[in-house]
Amino acid sequence: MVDLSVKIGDVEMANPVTPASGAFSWEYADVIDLNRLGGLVAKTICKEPRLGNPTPRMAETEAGIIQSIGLPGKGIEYFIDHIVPEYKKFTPPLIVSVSSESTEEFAELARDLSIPGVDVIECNISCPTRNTTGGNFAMQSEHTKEVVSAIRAATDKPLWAKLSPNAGDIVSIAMAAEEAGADCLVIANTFLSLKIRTDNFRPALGNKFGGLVSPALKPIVLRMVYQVAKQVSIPVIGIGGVTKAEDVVEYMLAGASAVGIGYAGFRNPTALTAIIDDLEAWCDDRGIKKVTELIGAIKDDDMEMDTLTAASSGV
Amino acid sequence: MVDLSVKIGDVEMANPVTPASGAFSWEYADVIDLNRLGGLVAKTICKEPRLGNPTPRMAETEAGIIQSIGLPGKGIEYFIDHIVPEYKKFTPPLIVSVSSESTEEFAELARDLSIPGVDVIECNISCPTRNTTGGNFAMQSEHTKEVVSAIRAATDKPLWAKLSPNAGDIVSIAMAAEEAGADCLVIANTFLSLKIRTDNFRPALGNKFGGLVSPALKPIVLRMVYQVAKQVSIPVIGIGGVTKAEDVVEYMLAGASAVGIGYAGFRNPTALTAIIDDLEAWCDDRGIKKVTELIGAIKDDDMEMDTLTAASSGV
Amino acid sequence: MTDFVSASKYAASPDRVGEPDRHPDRPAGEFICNVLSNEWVNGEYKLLALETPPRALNARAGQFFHLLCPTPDGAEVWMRRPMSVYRIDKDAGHLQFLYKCEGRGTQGMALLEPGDEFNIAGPFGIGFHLDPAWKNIVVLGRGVGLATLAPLAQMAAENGVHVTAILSARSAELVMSRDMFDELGADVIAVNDTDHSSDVDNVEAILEKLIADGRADAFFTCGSNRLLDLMKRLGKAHGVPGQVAMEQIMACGLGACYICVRTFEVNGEKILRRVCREGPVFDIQETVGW
Amino acid sequence: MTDFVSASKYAASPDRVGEPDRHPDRPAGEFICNVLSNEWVNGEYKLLALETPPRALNARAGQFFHLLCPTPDGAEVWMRRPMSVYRIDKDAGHLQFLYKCEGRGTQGMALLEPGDEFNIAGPFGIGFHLDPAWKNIVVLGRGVGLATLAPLAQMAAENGVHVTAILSARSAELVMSRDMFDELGADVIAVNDTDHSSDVDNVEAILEKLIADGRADAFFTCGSNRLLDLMKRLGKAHGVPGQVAMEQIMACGLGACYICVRTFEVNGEKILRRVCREGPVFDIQETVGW
Ligand SMILES: Cc1cc2nc3c(=O)[nH]c(=O)nc-3n(C[C@H](O)[C@H](O)[C@H](O)COP(=O)(O)OP(=O)(O)OC[C@H]3O[C@@H](n4cnc5c(N)ncnc54)[C@H](O)[C@@H]3O)c2cc1C
Ligand SMILES: Cc1cc2nc3c(=O)[nH]c(=O)nc-3n(C[C@H](O)[C@H](O)[C@H](O)COP(=O)(O)OP(=O)(O)OC[C@H]3O[C@@H](n4cnc5c(N)ncnc54)[C@H](O)[C@@H]3O)c2cc1C
Ligand SMILES: Cc1cc2nc3c(=O)[nH]c(=O)nc-3n(C[C@H](O)[C@H](O)[C@H](O)COP(=O)(O)O)c2cc1C
Ligand SMILES: Cc1cc2nc3c(=O)[nH]c(=O)nc-3n(C[C@H](O)[C@H](O)[C@H](O)COP(=O)(O)O)c2cc1C
Ligand code: FES
Ligand code: FES
Repeated sequence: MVDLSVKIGDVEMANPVTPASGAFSWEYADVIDLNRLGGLVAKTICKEPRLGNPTPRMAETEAGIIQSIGLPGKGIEYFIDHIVPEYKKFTPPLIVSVSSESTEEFAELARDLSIPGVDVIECNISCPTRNTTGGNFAMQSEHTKEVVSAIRAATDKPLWAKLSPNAGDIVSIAMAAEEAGADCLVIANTFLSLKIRTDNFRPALGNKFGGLVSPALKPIVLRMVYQVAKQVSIPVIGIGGVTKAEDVVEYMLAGASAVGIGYAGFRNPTALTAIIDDLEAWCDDRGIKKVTELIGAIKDDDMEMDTLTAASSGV
Repeated sequence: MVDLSVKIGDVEMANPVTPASGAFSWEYADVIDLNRLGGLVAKTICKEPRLGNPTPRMAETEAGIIQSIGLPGKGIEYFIDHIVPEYKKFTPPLIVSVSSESTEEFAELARDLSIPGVDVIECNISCPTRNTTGGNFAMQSEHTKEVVSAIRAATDKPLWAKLSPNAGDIVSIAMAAEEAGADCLVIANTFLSLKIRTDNFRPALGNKFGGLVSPALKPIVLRMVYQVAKQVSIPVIGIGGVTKAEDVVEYMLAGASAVGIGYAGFRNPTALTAIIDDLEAWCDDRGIKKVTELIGAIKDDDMEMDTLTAASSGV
Repeated sequence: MTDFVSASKYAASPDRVGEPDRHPDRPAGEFICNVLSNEWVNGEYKLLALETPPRALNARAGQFFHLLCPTPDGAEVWMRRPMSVYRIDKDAGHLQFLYKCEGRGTQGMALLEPGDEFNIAGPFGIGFHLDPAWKNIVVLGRGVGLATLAPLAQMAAENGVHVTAILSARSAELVMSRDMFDELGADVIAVNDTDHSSDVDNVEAILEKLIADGRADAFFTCGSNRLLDLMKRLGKAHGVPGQVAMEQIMACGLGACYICVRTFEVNGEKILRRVCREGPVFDIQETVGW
Repeated sequence: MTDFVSASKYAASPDRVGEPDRHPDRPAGEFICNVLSNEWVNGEYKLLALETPPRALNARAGQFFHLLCPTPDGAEVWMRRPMSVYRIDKDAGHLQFLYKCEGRGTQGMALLEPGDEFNIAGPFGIGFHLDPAWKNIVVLGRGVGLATLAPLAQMAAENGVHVTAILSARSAELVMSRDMFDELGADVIAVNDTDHSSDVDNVEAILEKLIADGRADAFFTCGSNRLLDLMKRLGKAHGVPGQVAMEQIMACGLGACYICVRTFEVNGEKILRRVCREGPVFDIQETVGW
């Protein structure tokens, strides 16, 4: 039977399947066994309590949803006192996601969350719905470097940086995050989007803009993971459109060490554990002994086939 | 009956529905009446003959296709002698799309195509599949400004600039193109993507990367059109995921003066004229007298509703 | 999308009718049920009856399931749709939903035929609560709200609590669930818009009378903001406690995503609560109208 | 996706059976046809019969239609699938396709039932050409290639041209379309892998004999690269002209997108041609093997 375990830096995970921040909570224990997951990823927390964005917070689109939650939460104190203990009832490593609009506060958050029980600090520097312009640190390499450096200085915990698919040059931003001391890159957050209702001419979401979430986007994020994994030496976690075991394989072939899953868990509350089962079966069927063999195993060395030769071989 | 005509600068179009470059040719006259279209948009032409990219050039994805054609063509001389005359058998304005990797050649192309019969020169500064890094002028404002300025200096024809959705800051790039003298912004080209086959671990396309095309992407491009239209004073044409009349309306509400359609014409060869029929009926049903009333008509002035008030009104 | 996006074995993960329950102690699950019937109740509503795995039948009145609706048109329905349990028959292993055919999800549901499979997740949320001290309750519902309130009548009957049900509708023909309330021994008062008996004034008079007669130990409502406001006002004036089932667009249904929030007022302070987790049943006095 | 992404009236744009032809002079169209039957021919192939608007019946042997396949699994099939016309019955208004059930598109097609609607676009491409000077032709096909070659027999019969058909298959049971060739008066030679009669050597011997007997004024093939190479070699050696129908993945089917290119060699120069527009039928001598 295949060994599904993976290591993200020093963090050991039983398998490469984790939930995506904000689309998961310990409450999923009502339907699945959380101890089977590769990791537990908490919803992004901010320092002070926040209400989040106006409703409606979600609308269906042609192929997926747009959503704009706006990082509601009860602040870091409540989080440490009440939410961390909920997650510590389960065994997988706890990844805590933080967000702020200032570098200093980001560092404070990381420092204050460097407590026993927290295994990883993920800095969400890419939330497109925190404010309406969609601007965030991960849009520019300099800002990324600055904020990740500050957070790095504030904590000894493993530090993961969640990047934005809205950035034009994800590779430079990834390299900036690596240079600044990130231990892993999480690619990616949601795509800033807009839906306008043609019945009343109004934006479909209370916050106007929202993040698009859809299996349709997987090829874009996969390309980013591939490009980044070729350039950095820290691990990459792929997030975007994973709904089946083959998608996990595809991300790993592109260079990801693990994946995160959001939407699929809405559609099928049992999706995450089902995908783990399927991944195991998929590897076993092919005699793959360790799932880590798949990381970066894309066969692309001989891709420079010339056009005429390629087109003489037909379908 | 609604007046569907729109003006893009000085270019008069019978309606806001045009085909998208590369997904259309005069050969569509086999199935639809080309004289009904708002414009005729030729496939991007390069100066010298090009074979284009290795096959396979297309693969289906979860929700759409990725494709990588690589701008094959017989060069500008053949284009002027044989292809322009094919289009001139029809009445709508002819939009000619050009591409190059050098600023000088781009200007030469524009100059050489400034001939009678050509109504608009569209500079495709955003083709993601021309070379494998996906780099192109429209990824950066400075490059955009430089190349559009050079083209502007070379032609008196109306000049449209086709932008890239892979750019991080589309608004700055749009403003650069406007400043450089573009008469219209075409938003957007395709999203750089990758698909890896899990049966043989190889990229699904001969060129490795391809451009993702899918109705699922409409909310992203719509957001870009909305953001850009608020900032520039030249017209914007929205391209991405239009498959029905309501999508045309949505783009116009966001600020577009017209739309381009690619994928829908593959799926339904009669899609473009069907959408024109539907748009007319849609406007008539609502008593809209001129389709131009829809441009930028999104109701977003009062969008700053506070969270608690919004969430007390429920569904 | 089901199989294209999902691998073959993926679909096997939810629990199925007839298979042993692999997780008997989980409060909720994802279940593949068998459709028994799916008939029109009137021109707008259908009643869906399912055979479900036993665990799904632990649902209480006021709780809901999250339904993976089939496509009405060849395109995906990307999100589940929440529906209250309408009737639970533990002995037969049946569960019913009463639903209004509105948009794509419910139009897709309307296509289900006997023998089809249907994927439901739940039961989720907090249902209605009956205080042992209450002997007489008043249930006031309108439209689709009746679907949510109906199982409360079942619960009341099981607990020996008397129900007065005021059923409001646009016209007399559209009054739903009357039979079910009748059958369960409720006093039924049907009001409608056609003869103006459903006007707030008239319903207020009915409620005042019930309070005066000692028939209103608690109020329950769903489906109309106007009627909620009325019960809130009268409940406050006369000290009658009340519960309301509320709606909001949902994604996860489990409390994770914070998409389904609504505003409530608790001790003078406005706060947000998740309809799927802290609700869908809330204290009437804590609701905030608009 | 059909209706969700398309507005109500949108779907009305293709031409339908029974309606007057709005564009009689267009060479191709988008047609909504009625499924008459869709039966298994053997374990891998199905035969689909459609009632179509008259214009669709102008298709010639070797031309293809681009088919909007239904979903096999609830998810969209995003692109059309090209299929050669298998049989055209102008009098009855029927069109047939013979197809191999492979991936999602053809699996979706396999679900079509009599009475269903099916959206097809075409006829596209350049079909087979019969030179008036040719009295005897040789048709060599294998597997799905037979579907493409079969209507050529019909065309030959109509033009008084004699056909020798060499039908190759893995096993004797899988030889398809034999009846159709028989019926149209062709001499049929069936060869298969089981008894090695389909080996290139044997087929070569058969072809040599036909050439020697003056029964091979032209060659036609489809479905096997190995057999194409053989005909190319023999055709070149003996001066027998030949045509081959080729395949490539397609998007537009009309010549616009350049997705369907393949390499050809013309006057010593390698060039790309679009299978959908310059083909799918090409001069055998211009093909390039791999
Ligand atoms: C806890 C709960 C229990 C419910 N119980 C029932 C029930 O028993 N019977 C019943 O008929 N309906 C019930 N609803 C409402 C039902 O969920 C919606 O009618 C349904 O989701 C609409 O889906 P659609 O695809 O048909 O419509 P859509 O096209 O999605 O939307 C049509 C209309 O329904 C509204 N709507 C969409 N989603 C929801 C939602 N989650 N909640 C409320 N309104 C929504 C939209 O704003 C729109 O006005 C319940 C809702 C909740 C939250
Ligand atoms: C002009 C033309 C005529 C054809 N006529 C017939 C016919 O009469 N009967 C028949 O059974 N098949 C025919 N084909 C092949 C048919 O188009 C493919 O088998 C079909 O598209 C596969 O679709 P799918 O969804 O089942 O498979 P997919 O899952 O899309 O692919 C399965 C396999 O089919 C190959 N394939 C995919 N698309 C094409 C394509 N456009 N052409 C060739 N191979 C493809 C893929 O590379 C893959 O190996 C023809 C192809 C062309 C180009
Ligand atoms: C409702 C919702 C809320 C989200 N909230 C957060 C969040 O708080 N922090 C974060 O880093 N990402 C958040 N995301 C993004 C997801 O973590 C993930 O990046 C995205 O959904 C793409 O993955 P998917 O395609 O598997 O859904 C959220 C996504 C959704 C759908
Ligand atoms: C096969 C194909 C070829 C394309 N070729 C070009 C091209 O030559 N020039 C160009 O500017 N855009 C090209 N595009 C992009 C389209 O013009 C358009 O921007 C894109 O398809 C998005 O629109 P859609 O969602 O309506 O398809 C091509 C797209 C496709 C699918
Ligand atoms: S629907 Fe996700 S928190 Fe309620
Ligand atoms: S399929 Fe588009 S050119 Fe052939």
